[in-house]
Amino acid sequence: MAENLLTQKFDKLLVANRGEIAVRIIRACHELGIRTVAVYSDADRNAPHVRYADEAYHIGPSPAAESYLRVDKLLEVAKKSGATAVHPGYGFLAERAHFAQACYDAGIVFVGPPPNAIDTMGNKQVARATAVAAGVPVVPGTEAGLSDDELLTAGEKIGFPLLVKAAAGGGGKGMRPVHKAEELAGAIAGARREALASFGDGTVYLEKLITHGRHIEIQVLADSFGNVIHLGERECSLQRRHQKLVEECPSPFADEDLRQRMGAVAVAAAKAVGYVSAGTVEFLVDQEKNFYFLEMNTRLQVEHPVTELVTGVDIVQEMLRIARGRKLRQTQADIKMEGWAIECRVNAEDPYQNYMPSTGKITTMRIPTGPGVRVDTGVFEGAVISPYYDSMISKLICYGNNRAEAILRMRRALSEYHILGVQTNIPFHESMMETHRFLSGYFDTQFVENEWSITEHAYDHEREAAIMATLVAYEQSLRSSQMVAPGARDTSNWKWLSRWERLKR
Amino acid sequence: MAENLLTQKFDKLLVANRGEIAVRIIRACHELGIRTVAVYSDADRNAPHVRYADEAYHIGPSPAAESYLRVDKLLEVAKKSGATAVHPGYGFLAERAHFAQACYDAGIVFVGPPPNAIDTMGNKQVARATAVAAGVPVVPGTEAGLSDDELLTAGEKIGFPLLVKAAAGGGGKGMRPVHKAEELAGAIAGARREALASFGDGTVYLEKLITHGRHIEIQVLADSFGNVIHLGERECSLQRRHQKLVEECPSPFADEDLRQRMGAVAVAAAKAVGYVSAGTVEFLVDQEKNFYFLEMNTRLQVEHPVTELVTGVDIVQEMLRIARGRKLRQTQADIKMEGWAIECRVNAEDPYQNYMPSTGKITTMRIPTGPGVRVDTGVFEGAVISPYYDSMISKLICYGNNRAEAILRMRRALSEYHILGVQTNIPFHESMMETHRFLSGYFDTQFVENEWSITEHAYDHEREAAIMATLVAYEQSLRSSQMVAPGARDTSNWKWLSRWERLKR
Amino acid sequence: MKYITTVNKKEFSIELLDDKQILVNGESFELDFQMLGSGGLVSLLLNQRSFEGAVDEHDEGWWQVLLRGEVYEATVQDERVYRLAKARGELAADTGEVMIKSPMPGVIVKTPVQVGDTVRQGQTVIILESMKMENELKATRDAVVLTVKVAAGQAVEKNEVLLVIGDADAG
Amino acid sequence: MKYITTVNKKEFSIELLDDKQILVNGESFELDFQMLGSGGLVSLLLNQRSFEGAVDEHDEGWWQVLLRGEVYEATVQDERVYRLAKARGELAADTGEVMIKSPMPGVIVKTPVQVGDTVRQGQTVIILESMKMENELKATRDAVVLTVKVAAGQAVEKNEVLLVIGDADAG
Repeated sequence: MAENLLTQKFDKLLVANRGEIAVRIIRACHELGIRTVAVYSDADRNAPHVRYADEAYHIGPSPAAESYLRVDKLLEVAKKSGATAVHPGYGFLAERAHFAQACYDAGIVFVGPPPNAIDTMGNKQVARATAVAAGVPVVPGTEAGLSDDELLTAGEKIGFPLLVKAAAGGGGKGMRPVHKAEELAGAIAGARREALASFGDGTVYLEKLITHGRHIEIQVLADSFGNVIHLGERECSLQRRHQKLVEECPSPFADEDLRQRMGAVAVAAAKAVGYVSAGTVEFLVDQEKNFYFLEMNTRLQVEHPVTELVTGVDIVQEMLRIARGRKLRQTQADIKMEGWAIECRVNAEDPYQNYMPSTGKITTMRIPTGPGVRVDTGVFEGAVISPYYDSMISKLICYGNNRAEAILRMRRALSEYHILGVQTNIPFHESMMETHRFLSGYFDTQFVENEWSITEHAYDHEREAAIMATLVAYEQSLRSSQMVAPGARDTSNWKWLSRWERLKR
Repeated sequence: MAENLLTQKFDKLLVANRGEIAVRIIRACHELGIRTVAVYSDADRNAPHVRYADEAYHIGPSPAAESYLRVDKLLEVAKKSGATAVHPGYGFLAERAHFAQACYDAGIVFVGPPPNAIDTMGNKQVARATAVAAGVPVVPGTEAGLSDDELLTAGEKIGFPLLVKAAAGGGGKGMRPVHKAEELAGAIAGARREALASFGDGTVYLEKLITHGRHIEIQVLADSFGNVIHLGERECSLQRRHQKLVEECPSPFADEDLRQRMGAVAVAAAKAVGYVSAGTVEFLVDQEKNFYFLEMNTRLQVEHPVTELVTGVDIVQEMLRIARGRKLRQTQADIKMEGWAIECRVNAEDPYQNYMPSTGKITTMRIPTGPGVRVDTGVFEGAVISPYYDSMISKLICYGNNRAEAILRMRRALSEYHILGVQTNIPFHESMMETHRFLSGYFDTQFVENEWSITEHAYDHEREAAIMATLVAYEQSLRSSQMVAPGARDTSNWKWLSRWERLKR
Repeated sequence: MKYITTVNKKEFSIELLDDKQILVNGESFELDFQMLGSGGLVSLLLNQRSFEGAVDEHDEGWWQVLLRGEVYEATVQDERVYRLAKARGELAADTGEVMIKSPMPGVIVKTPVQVGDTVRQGQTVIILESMKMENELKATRDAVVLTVKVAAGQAVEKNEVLLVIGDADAG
Repeated sequence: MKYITTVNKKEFSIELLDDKQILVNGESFELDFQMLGSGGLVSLLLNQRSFEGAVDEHDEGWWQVLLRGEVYEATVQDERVYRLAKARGELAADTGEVMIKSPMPGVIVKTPVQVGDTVRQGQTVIILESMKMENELKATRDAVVLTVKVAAGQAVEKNEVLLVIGDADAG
């Protein structure tokens, strides 16, 4: 039995999260007959997770620090509602050991790993040491807590390019690549500033930057009886500012040998920390297929669906079963990868303006459907995208018998996906799905930032765009100038009439 | 080579249909890089198939007879647009040999079987004779064209219960079950009347009614080189007035032995008519697992998605490949059935008022998403459901590793599915997914009509319903009596304000 | 505000105390009610239990609520109006005339009943063909046929009154 | 009605003959245009070719069209207005002041430029922190910094003007 981890049957679970992942967890519970309790901030009263759950409790103002990060309020709701388990999702409190511990102390099942596993993997330096001890290869670098001067000297030793990373960091926050010695001081300052803002801790360290490295990660599942298996790899090299944008399973770069070698190492890493539940070990893989341990995410991953589609394993349901004290249903031999899945993260951001986050009300939303298409989303028509939370509002996942089929399906689905009222990066994805480098599978973690630009492309439909803008402008001028003769309406073929009618209704 | 069937490469295809199946075909073309040409009647200018296609042509007024059934207009559009292939979908001209022939004569690829195969299977009597000749078991009955008196005598011989069926019939139109001799005359009259109205042909015949029979069908794929395989069975016993409501793959009643025996017979039937493309052989299966040939549908079937999910074969894409003159990519040995899929047909009809068709404008539509959920639909928010076409507006298909998982997922998805503005049979499906007989898999083609009632259930939430109705009525009275104090708005928690604002915008 | 709301013949006395408190048959509940858009979709949190439903007024004072896969018919009346109505025995219950309307455009196939016939609830009174199918319209309660406004072969519009039933003495 | 519409610096002269005919740079097209709902979604059939797009006016006279995965910036002007403007050399082209607005609420991290500085298109002029990320706001064209309205550490609202650039002589 893992230390300070309670695993037992439960029939009511509190979802300590919001957005698409809260919906994803509620759906899994619904499919397992587990009743669900949602929590919401002022901004989220009408959010789908509140409407899909069996119960919903308001826990405070919109800022996460006053709602979704309030352990006391969450435990109070669990007590009040009689929920005997908590799923943290990702982000927020998912990788905070004190929350897992608080659940344990309150006699509540925490759907995740034991606190000490979170702690160990949460601290980059300890994680690194643990990995080394378990025989997991790591990237050369410094320990944390050095002064700026010490870091500058260490930088020279490691050599450039290198990375400045926040000790408490994650998701690329407080991370800076440095290519020349003279850039180092500025990068350290910037990283410290961002780390302080994000984690209240400005401690940073240095790490050798593997050029043309790929980000490939291994999904692991571990039960509370010490059984650990892996569900193969995910290719996550398409990133911007270390934020993943497109993920796929399997990786076009990995072969069966690399898969098994990485899988074995990932399982070893998980075992080294007495891991339980679903987790992900992230690796940096160089051109020669050497791989280095980056970090272990001790939680459910945003991109888990691509693995679900290819392995047929419902990862969220497995997490719940494991937390209920069940043994893993699958052995490593049972895990077969079939077909190909790709996920595009739809963010509320403007790809034409340096991916600036975009806020506002979603006026129109049309979700793609049909064969091989899955959408996980937490927004809806009429939803307001606020600046309080992450800009990732939806995940579009497409499956095919092979990579080409998956890509063609993704193109089709993207062309059907309309989200109006806020800017989204859907055009980024449509353009990426046409890019030769992506199609050929030859890309690395630097590709999006350094070698690719969405604005490169041919604008094939300027004339049609001009006509659309002109006709809408014309229609608007008609309305504003009240030139709408009731008689004209019936005969006119232009549908601004229906719109007009709608406005009057 | 099949007679009067053209198979060759094409890059632009005309979709001679509307609604969800037109969208389904356009998606498959999109995924294969084939350009698409849509046609639309007055009622369908804004329909998704018009918006998803590369080109769209108006072909006439709303009644199908003046638009979607006009062979001359369709061929004219094909010529004008340069489309060198036509996909008929299902319904409309899909099983009209003269249309397939007209395409052939015009040098256009018809994505379907040769005209003579359609003819043979289209006439119940000839189909029956062909089946018998091919060694396919059939249900005892009379030939068509007998006088009422002759039918009355024949009825006595066959014995009751029996079925009165229209020779030109299909989909249960012009079909009547008769349980006592004295009901026969009336049933014949009713069937003739309905057959005349539906097909302009009042010819009927009699057939023994197999009690507790199940409707199980076999999906076949045949290329133009004589290769024929089957993709296993579909369970379609849940019907009302011989209209399928729920289909699943595999059948909870079929074992591997029955599957292979039925598959072999279906392949034989297809070969007997020189079949090419996707087709379906429908069987009636009795409790002792004897099966009888009902008919062969020489077209794509509404319920094809459940087979796609379980076999991994994209049936529409395969139809297109076959029509392009390619050999089948799969042999029978390649076809593996994995997991379980269920389809619920969402019809615009009122399950609480004898399934009366419902027309009107869809004011709100929320489509279920997430793992294991597929929706094929041709409607959208704002769409008007007209009386001109079929009432089936959407198909909800759920997949799981086994039947229980698929059912639980379907329950979850149905609870998320909202279509407001018209009545739908979603409540029927939600109730069916809770029914013991369905869960246990013990049902036959009579179950829905004779042994089951949606109104049987417990109304668990009368109080909440009363509160909802009251609060909406209250809100409405506030609005109508203009009691909206601008000041009140900001403070009030009731969201009629946003609605109010929207109305004013 | 106080209302008397009837659902499936059950009466609920509902009093809105404020926008967070409601009295139902004297019992107090914590409440958060939201209308989502203009399509009739509503979200109700009642003592923290979450209910999503669709509310539609399909006739003056008659409401239809779709909730957790079941359809509830409801009448909502201001308490004072309700008392008056009750006093005059004019509740929107099983009394008075009922108009059997055409739920959609179609053609009348058969009118199996004549004026004066006694019909029982659920008995077929009109056969209407639409979408190429014959649909049977049934009496919504036990009553007497007061008027038959259509004949076989006649084309009818949506919501057109086809037949009126009621009590023998009425009409 | 005749319009001069500019997309990506290309000019189109667009004349609406009737609701089925349109002249684009003198060339005639068959047209069927539909606005779908009120969200800006439109469907255009141009000589039977089908285009679905989203049209949004993000500033007076400035339109954004999302079409087949690409975003087009367009200005639409009545022909007469256009001629006048041209005569006065006041086209909504690359002249005049440009206000750099905050695309969302956030906190200013850094203002790397001062009044009087010459900036090139794409040069970073403000660093704004929002959604826990640092976002660089860039100059939309070559110009001179006319005003800097914010300082590091300052919280700003959506659409708040942070900085104004323009021609040296202007402002």
